[in-house]
Amino acid sequence: MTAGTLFGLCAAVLIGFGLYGLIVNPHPLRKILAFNVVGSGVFLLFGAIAYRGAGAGMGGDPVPQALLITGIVVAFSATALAVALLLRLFDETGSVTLSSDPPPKSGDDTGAH
Amino acid sequence: MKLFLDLWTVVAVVAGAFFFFAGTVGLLRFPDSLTRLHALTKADNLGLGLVVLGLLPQLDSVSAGLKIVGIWLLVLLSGATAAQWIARTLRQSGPGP
Amino acid sequence: MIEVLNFGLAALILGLAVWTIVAREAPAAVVGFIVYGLLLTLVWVQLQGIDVALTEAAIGGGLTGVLLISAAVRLRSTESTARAQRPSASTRWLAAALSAAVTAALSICVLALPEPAPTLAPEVLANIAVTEVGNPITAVLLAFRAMDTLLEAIVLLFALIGVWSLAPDRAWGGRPGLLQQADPNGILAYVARVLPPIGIVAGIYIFWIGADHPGGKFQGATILAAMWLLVMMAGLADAPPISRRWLRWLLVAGPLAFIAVGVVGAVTAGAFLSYPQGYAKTLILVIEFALMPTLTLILGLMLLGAPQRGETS
Amino acid sequence: MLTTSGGWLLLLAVLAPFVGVLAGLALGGRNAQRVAMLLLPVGLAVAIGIAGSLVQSGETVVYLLGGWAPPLGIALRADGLSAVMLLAIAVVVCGIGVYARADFGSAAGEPEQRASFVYWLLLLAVWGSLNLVFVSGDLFTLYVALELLTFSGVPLVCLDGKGETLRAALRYLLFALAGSLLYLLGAVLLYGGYGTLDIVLLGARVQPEPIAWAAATLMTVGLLAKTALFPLHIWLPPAHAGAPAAASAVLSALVVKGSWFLVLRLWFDVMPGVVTLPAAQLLAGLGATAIVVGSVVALRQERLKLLVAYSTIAQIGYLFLLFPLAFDASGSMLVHGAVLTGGLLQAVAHATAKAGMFMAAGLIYAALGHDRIADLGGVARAMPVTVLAFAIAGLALMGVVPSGAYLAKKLLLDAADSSGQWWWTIVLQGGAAFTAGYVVLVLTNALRRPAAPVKLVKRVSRLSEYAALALAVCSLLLAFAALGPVPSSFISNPLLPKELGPTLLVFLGGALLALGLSRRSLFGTGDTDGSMRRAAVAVGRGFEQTDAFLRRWPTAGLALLLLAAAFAWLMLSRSL
Repeated sequence: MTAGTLFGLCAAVLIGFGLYGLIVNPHPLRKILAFNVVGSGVFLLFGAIAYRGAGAGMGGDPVPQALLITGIVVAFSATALAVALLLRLFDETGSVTLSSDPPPKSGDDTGAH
Repeated sequence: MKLFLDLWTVVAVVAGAFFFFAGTVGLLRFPDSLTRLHALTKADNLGLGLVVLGLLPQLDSVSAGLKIVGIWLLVLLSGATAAQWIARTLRQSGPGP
Repeated sequence: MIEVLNFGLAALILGLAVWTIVAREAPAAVVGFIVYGLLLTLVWVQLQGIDVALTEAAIGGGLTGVLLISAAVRLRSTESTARAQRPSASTRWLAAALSAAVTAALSICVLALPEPAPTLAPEVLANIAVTEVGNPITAVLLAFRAMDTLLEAIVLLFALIGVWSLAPDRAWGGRPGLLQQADPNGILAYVARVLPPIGIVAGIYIFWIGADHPGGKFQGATILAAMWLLVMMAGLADAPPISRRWLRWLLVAGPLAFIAVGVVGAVTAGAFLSYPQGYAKTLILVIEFALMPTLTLILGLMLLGAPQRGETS
Repeated sequence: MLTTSGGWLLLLAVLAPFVGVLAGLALGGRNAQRVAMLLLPVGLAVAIGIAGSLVQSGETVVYLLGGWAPPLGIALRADGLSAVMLLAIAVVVCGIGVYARADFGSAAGEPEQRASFVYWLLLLAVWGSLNLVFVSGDLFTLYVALELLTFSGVPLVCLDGKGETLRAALRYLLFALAGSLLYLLGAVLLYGGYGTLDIVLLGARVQPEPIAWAAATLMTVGLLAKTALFPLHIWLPPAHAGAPAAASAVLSALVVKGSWFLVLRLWFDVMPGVVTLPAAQLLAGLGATAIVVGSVVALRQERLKLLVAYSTIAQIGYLFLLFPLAFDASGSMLVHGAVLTGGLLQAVAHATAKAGMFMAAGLIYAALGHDRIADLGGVARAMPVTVLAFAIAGLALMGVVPSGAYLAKKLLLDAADSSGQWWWTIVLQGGAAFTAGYVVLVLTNALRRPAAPVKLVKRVSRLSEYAALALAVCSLLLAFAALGPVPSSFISNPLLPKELGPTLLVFLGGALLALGLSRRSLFGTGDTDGSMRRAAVAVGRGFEQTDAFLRRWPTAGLALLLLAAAFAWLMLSRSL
C-alpha cells in the first residue's frame, strides 16, 4: 500500500464525509465547512495522483501540484465569499436558514440582532 | 564523536516526547482550565525545546539549525501569548469548566 | 517506519474530518478543522508536495481557519434554530448511503488508476531550462500554465469585488471590518509589535526562494497578510477605506503587470505569456514582485469582509 | 496544431473584459460604466472576427498560450460551437448593456454608488468568464472559468441587498460550489487516468472504463447542478426573480449557458464513446420533466418575474433534448451533426428571447411598482413597446416559424423521425404548447381593459424598451441568420397551411393550459368553476408542492447524488 494509494483512498473517504455533511447539516456555516472538507479531499486525491506520477528526479508530478496551489487559493476565495454572504444575511435578517419559509421562532434567536 | 551525537539525539528526543506525553496527560487529568493551561504550555514548550536540541546535531547546515531554533522561539512566543490571552478571558468570565 | 506514520496521519485526518462534520457546536468544529488543515500539511510533506504543504498551511489551515472561527463565534446564536431544522433520520441514512456509494466508486477508481502512472514530470524536466527557474512547480505556475496563475489572481479580485458588493449602501467607500479597541499595552499589542518584523522577513524570504526552492508568492503573500491582520486586530492600525485611489491601483497592479509582461512576451517571443530568451527569470520576478502587494492586500481585505464603517469612523 | 491566424482574437475575447474590470475598479465611479460601454462594440467586433476567421480558414481557431503545446501548455480553441456562442453572447451583452444604462447609469459628477458601480464590473466579469468557458481547451482552466462565472454571478443576485435576495444568493453559491467541486473531481480522475487535461488529447485517449465512467458521471452531475436542470433547480427561481431586471437578464440568458456548454463539450468532444444512449435518454428525460413542471408551476405564479424564472427552468429542459437524438446509427457514439446545430440554435434563441423577456418584465415592474400578473390590466396600452417585446420574445420561445426555436425544433424533429424515437417528437411538439401557456396567460392579463386607469409610478427610458424589443426580434428572426450551416429549404413561408396549422394548435394548447392551470381564473368568473377547472387547479397545486419539496436543500442534495448513481448505472450497464 504505497502512500499514493493510501492517501487516495483517504481522499475518497473524506469526499464521502464532506458530501454527507454538505447535505445533512442545516447550518450554512457547517455546509461551508463540509465544502472545505470535500475540497481538501479532492485536492488530496490530486496530490496522491501527483505522487504516483513522480519521476525525472522530482518527488511528484509538478503539474498537478501547481494546479493544487491554484485550487486551494480558489477554494479559499469561495469560502471567503460564502462567509461574507452568510454574515451579511445574518446582519440583514437575523436568521441564516436556507429555506425561504419563515424559520420556527425560538427564544434566543430573535433576540440576537 | 558521531556515536555520542546520535546517542544525544535519541535521549533528547525521547525526553521531549515524554514531556509532550506529560503535557497531554495534564490536559486530560487536571480539574479546571487554568491548571490544564499551565500543564500544556510548560510541558509542550519544554518538550519541543528538547526535541529541537536533540535534532541539532543531525542537521547538515548551520542555517537549518538556526531555522529550527527560530521555529522553537516563535512557538514559545505564540504559546505564551495564547496562554495569557486564554487565562485573561477565563479570569474575566469566572471559573467555567 | 514511514508506513506507520502515513497510516497514523490518515487515521488522524479521518477522525478530525468526522469531528468537523458531526461536532455539536460550530466553533468546536472549526477548531477541529484548523487542526485538520495543519495535519493535512504533514500529509503534503509525505506526498513530496512541499510547495503545496506551504500553501495548505498558510491558506488552507491558516486564513480559512481565521475566517471560519470568527464567523462561527458571531453566528453562535443561530445554532439552536438551525439545529431545529435537522433533516429526518431517513434523509440522513439515505445521504449516508449515497455518500458511501460515492466513496466506494472513488475507491474503485483509485485502485484502478493505471500502473505506469501517466505523468508530465519528464516533459517538465525537458523544458525547464527554457524557463530559467529551478523550482519545477514555479516553472509550471509561471511559464507552462501561466494563464492559470493569471486567472487565479483575477479570481481573487472577483471574489473581493463580490465581498465588497455585499456592503450596505451607506457604508460604500468606507472601512471594512470592525473597529478594534484592544488596549495599547496588552499582550496582543506586544505581540503585534514583536512578530510582524519577523513575519515580514519570513514572508519575503519564502517569496524570494520560490524561484528555485519550494515557496512562492502566494505563500509569502499569505504570511504578509497575516501580519497585516495581526496589526489591525491589535488596534495598532485601521483598515483603509475602499475608496482610496492608491488601494484600488495596488489591487489591480498585479494582474495588469502580469498581462503587460504577457503582451511583451507576445510581441517579442511569439505568444502571450511566453518569455524572450534570457529574460525569463527577470520577467518572472517582475510578475511576482508586482503580484506580491496585490495578493497581500486582497487576502487581508477578504478576511476583513464587506465595508461596514464610514470613512471617518 | 499550432497557433492559427485568428488565434490572438480568442485571447482578446477573454482578456478585454477582464482588463475592463481592472480598469473600471481602478478608475472607479462613473468610469466603470464608460469602460463597459466602450468594450461592448470591441467585444462584438472580436466575436465577429473570430467567426469570420473560422469561416474563412474552415478549421478550428487555436492559440497556444505561452507557446507551449498541450499536454504541458494550455490551448485556447474555438470551433463552430464556440464561435456561435461567442457571437450570441456578445449580442445579448450589448443589448443588456444598453438596457442597464437606465437602471444602473450614474450621472456625471455624483460620488461612486455601490450598485451602479459594481454592476458594470460584474457584467464585464460574466462576459469575460463566459468567453473563457467557450474558448478554453483545458479542463482545469474551465474549472477556474466556472468559478469566475459563479463569483461574478452570485453578487448579481443580491445586488439590491435585501434579505430574501441574500438568502437566494447564498443558496445559489453553496449549490454551485458543490457542483464545481464534483466537476473538479471528475477532471482530477481524468488526469489520473490519462495524464492530460486537454480536451482534444483526452478525446483521443479516453476509453470506456471505470475511471472514465466515474469522471463522466461526476462532471455531468456537477454541471447539471450549475445549470439548474430539473430536479437540481433549487436555487434558480428565487435567485433570478429576486435580482434586479438587468441582473436577472444576465443570470437567465447568459450565466446558465456556460455550464450547459460544458456538458455539450464534455459529451461531444471528451467522451463521445463513453457516454451511452440510455444515459442520454435520462438526460433528455430530465429535460422533458423540466419543461412540464417548469411550465405548469410558471402558470401558477402570481408574480411576473417568478413566472419568467420558472420559464427559464422549462427552457433549460429544452436544451437537453438533443442528446439522445445526436447518436450515430449504431447508437454507440455521439456525433457532431445537424442535431448539435439545432441544440445550439435553441440555446441562442433562448438567450436572446429570455433576455428580452426579463427586460420587459423589469420595465413593467419599474413602471407599475409591482409585477402581480392579475393586476397587469391596461399595461399594453400604457407601455406598448414593452408588451410587444414580451409578446415577440414569447412567440420566439414558442417556436413560431421564422424563430430560432422553430428551426431548432425542426432539426431535432428530423433526427427523432430518422432515429425512430417517436416519444421525443411528442415532447418537442407538446413542449411548445406549454411555453404558449404562460405567454398567453401574461398577454391576456396585459391586454385586458383595466378597472381603474393605469398610473405609472416611473417613466421608463425608451432606449431600454427598444433594447428589449431588439433582442426579442433577434430571437424571432434567428432562423434567417442560421442559413449558413442549415439549408434554406428548412424555412418555409409561415402562412402556408403546413406551418399555420401546428402554430394555431400550439396557441390553442397554450390557451387551454392557461385557462385550466392559472392561479386566478382568466375571465374573473372564479366562483362558477367547472369540475374540469377544479381538477386542473388540483393538478397544478400538486406540481407546485412537488417543486417546493424538490427545492428544499436536503432533497436537492440527495437528488444530486441519486442522479450521479443513475448516470453511473446507465453508463455501466452497456458493458455488463
